[in-house]
Amino acid sequence: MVILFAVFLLTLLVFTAVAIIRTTNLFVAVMLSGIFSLLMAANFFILDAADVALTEAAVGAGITTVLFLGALALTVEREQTVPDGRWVSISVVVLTTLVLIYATFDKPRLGDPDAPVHQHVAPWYLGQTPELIDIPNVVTAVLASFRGYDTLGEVFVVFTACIGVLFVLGARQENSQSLATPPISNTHGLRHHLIPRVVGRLLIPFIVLFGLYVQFHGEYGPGGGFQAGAIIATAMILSALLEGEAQALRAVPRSTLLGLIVVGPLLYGAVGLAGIILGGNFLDYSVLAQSSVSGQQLGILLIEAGVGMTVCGALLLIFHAFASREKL
Amino acid sequence: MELFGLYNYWVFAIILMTGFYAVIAKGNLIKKLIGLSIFQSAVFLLYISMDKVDGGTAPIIQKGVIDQVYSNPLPQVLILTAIVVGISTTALGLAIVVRIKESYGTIEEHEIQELERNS
Amino acid sequence: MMEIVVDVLSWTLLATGGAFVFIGGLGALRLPNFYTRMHAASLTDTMGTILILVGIMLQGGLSLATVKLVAILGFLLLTGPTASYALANAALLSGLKPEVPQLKRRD
Amino acid sequence: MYYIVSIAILVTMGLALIRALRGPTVYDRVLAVNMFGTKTALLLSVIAFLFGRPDFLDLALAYALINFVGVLAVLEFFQNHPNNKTSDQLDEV
Repeated sequence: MVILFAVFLLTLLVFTAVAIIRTTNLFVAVMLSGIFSLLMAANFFILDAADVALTEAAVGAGITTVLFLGALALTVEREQTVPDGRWVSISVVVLTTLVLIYATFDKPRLGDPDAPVHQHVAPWYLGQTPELIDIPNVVTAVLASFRGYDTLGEVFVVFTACIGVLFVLGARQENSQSLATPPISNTHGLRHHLIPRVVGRLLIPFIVLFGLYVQFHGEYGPGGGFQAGAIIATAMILSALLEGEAQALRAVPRSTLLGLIVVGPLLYGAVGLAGIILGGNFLDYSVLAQSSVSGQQLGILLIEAGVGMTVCGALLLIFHAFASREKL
Repeated sequence: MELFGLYNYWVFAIILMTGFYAVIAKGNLIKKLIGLSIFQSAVFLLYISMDKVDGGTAPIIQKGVIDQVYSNPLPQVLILTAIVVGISTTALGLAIVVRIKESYGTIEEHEIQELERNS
Repeated sequence: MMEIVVDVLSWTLLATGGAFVFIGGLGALRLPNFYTRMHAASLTDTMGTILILVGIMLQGGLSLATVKLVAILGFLLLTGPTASYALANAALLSGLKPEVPQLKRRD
Repeated sequence: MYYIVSIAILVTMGLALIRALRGPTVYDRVLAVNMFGTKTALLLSVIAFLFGRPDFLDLALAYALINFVGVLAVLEFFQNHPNNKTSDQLDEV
C-alpha cells in the first residue's frame, strides 16, 4: 500500500520536473523547485531513508529557495526562448530515456533483498555497528566512522565551494565606494511587517534549539552535522530576512562565520591526526579514549561538530555574499 | 507489487533526462543550473531506490526489537552528503552567473556568444 | 472500554481532518481568484492540521511522540497564518487587487 | 485509518500541484507551494505512525519550523525589487 503512495508521489515528481523545464518564468521555476524538493523528501522517507529526507527538508525548505531568489534578484526573471535546434535535443533526450528504461529491465526490482547492493558491505555495517561503535543510527556510524575519510572530502568540497563563492562575489563592485562597507540595499528587511517579525523572532530560538537537537541527537535518531548546519543556517537567514542584512551581520559578523568554516574542517582533520599521534590510523577514533567504543563515540561527536560548523558557516557566507551584492 | 518493481527506475530515467534537456537545450544560464539540480536529484532518487529492502525500516537500530530487517545504510550516507555538497556547488554556479550578468549584461547563452564574437 | 472510546474518537478526528484537508485542496483548485483560493487553503489548512494531529496524538498516548506532535501542531499554527499573511502582502505589494468576481449563474 | 488520511492528504497534494502548474498568477503558485509544505508535514507525521516508527517525527518538525522561510523570502523579494516584479497575470505553463 505504501508503495502505491510512492508511485503516486513519483508521478507528481515527473509532472513537476516537466513543468519546471517548460516554464519560461524563472521565478515560477524556482517555486516549482520547492515543490520538487518536498516531493523528493516525502519519497526518501517512504523509501526508508529518514536521514536523507531530513537533509532534503533542511536544505530544500528554505536555503535553496532563498539562494535562487537572491540570484534572480541580481539577474533577470525571464528567459528568452530560442526555438532553433529544439527538436534535435528533444529527440536525443527521448532516445536516451528509452535506452535508460530498457537498461532498467536488468535491475533487481525495488526492495529485492537479494540485490547485489545488499550483499557486499551493508550487512557488515549493520552487524558490526552495535558492537564496534554502539550507537543506534547506522547511517551516522557509517558516515562519521567507517567512511569518515569520504565525509572529510565532502566537508572540504563544501568549504571550497564557499571560498569560491566568496572569491567570485566578494570582489569589489566598480560602482561601490569601499570594500569595508559593502553596499547594502535592503537595510530594513521585513521590519515594518509586524506579524512575520513577531512570529519569526519567537521561532528563531526554537529553530536553533531544534538544530542543536538534530546535531547532538544524530547518533540516536535521524540527524547529524549536515542537517543541523543547514537548519541553524536557516534560522540565521530568517533573522536576516526579518531584521535586514546589516542587523544580521551585526549579530553574527562575517569574521565569526569565516572562523566557523575554518575551524570546522580543521577540527575534523585534527581529530584524524590525533588518531595518528595516539598510535592508530588517520581518522581511527578507537584510540581517543580508554575503551575503543567510547573512543569511537567521542570521535563521532567531534567530527559531527566540525561538519555542522562548516556547513552552517558556509551556507551563511554564501547567503550573505548574494544578499549584500547590489544589482548593477 | 511486481508491477511497480521498476517504476522508481523509470521515473529516475525520465527526471534525469528532463534535467539534461534543460542543460543542453535552454539558453538561460540559471535555467541550466535548475536543470542541473534536477539531474542531480534524479541521481539521488536512483541511489535511494536501491537502498530499500522488503519489510525493512530505516537503519536506526531499535532497542529490544530483534529480527528486524533494516534498509541499506550505505547509499543513504552517500546521498546525505551529496545533497549539502549539491547546494553549495549550485551556489557557486549561481555566483558565476551573477558575475556573467554583471560583465555581459545578459545571461542568455547566444547573446554572450554574440558579444564575444563581436569584441 | 476506555481504549475503544479513545480509538473511535481518534478515528473520527482523523476522518474529519482528512475531509477538511481535501475540501481545502478542492477550494484551492476551484475557487475563482487568488484571494478566495488563499482563503480556502489557509482556513482548512489550520483546521485540518489541528484535527489530524490531535487524532494521531490520541493514538500516540502519553509518550515522546505526543510531545513532538504538540510541538509540530504549535509551530504549524504559528507559521501557517504567518505565511498566508506574507503571501497576501506580497500579492498586494505587487498590485494584485482583490476584487469581487461576477458570479455566473449556471442555468 | 491512517491509510484513508494519507490518501486524503495525497489527493490534496495532487490538487495543490495542479494549482501550482495552472497558475495563473505567480502568487497562486507560491500559495500551492506553501500548501504543499503543510501537507508534507502532515503526511510525514501520519506515515511515521503508519510505519510504527514515531521517532521519525523530527522530519515533520523540521518542515513545521522552516517551511515558511521560503514564503517570507518571496515577500522580501517583492518588497525589495518592485521594479522587476513578475506581475504578468496570465503566465501559461
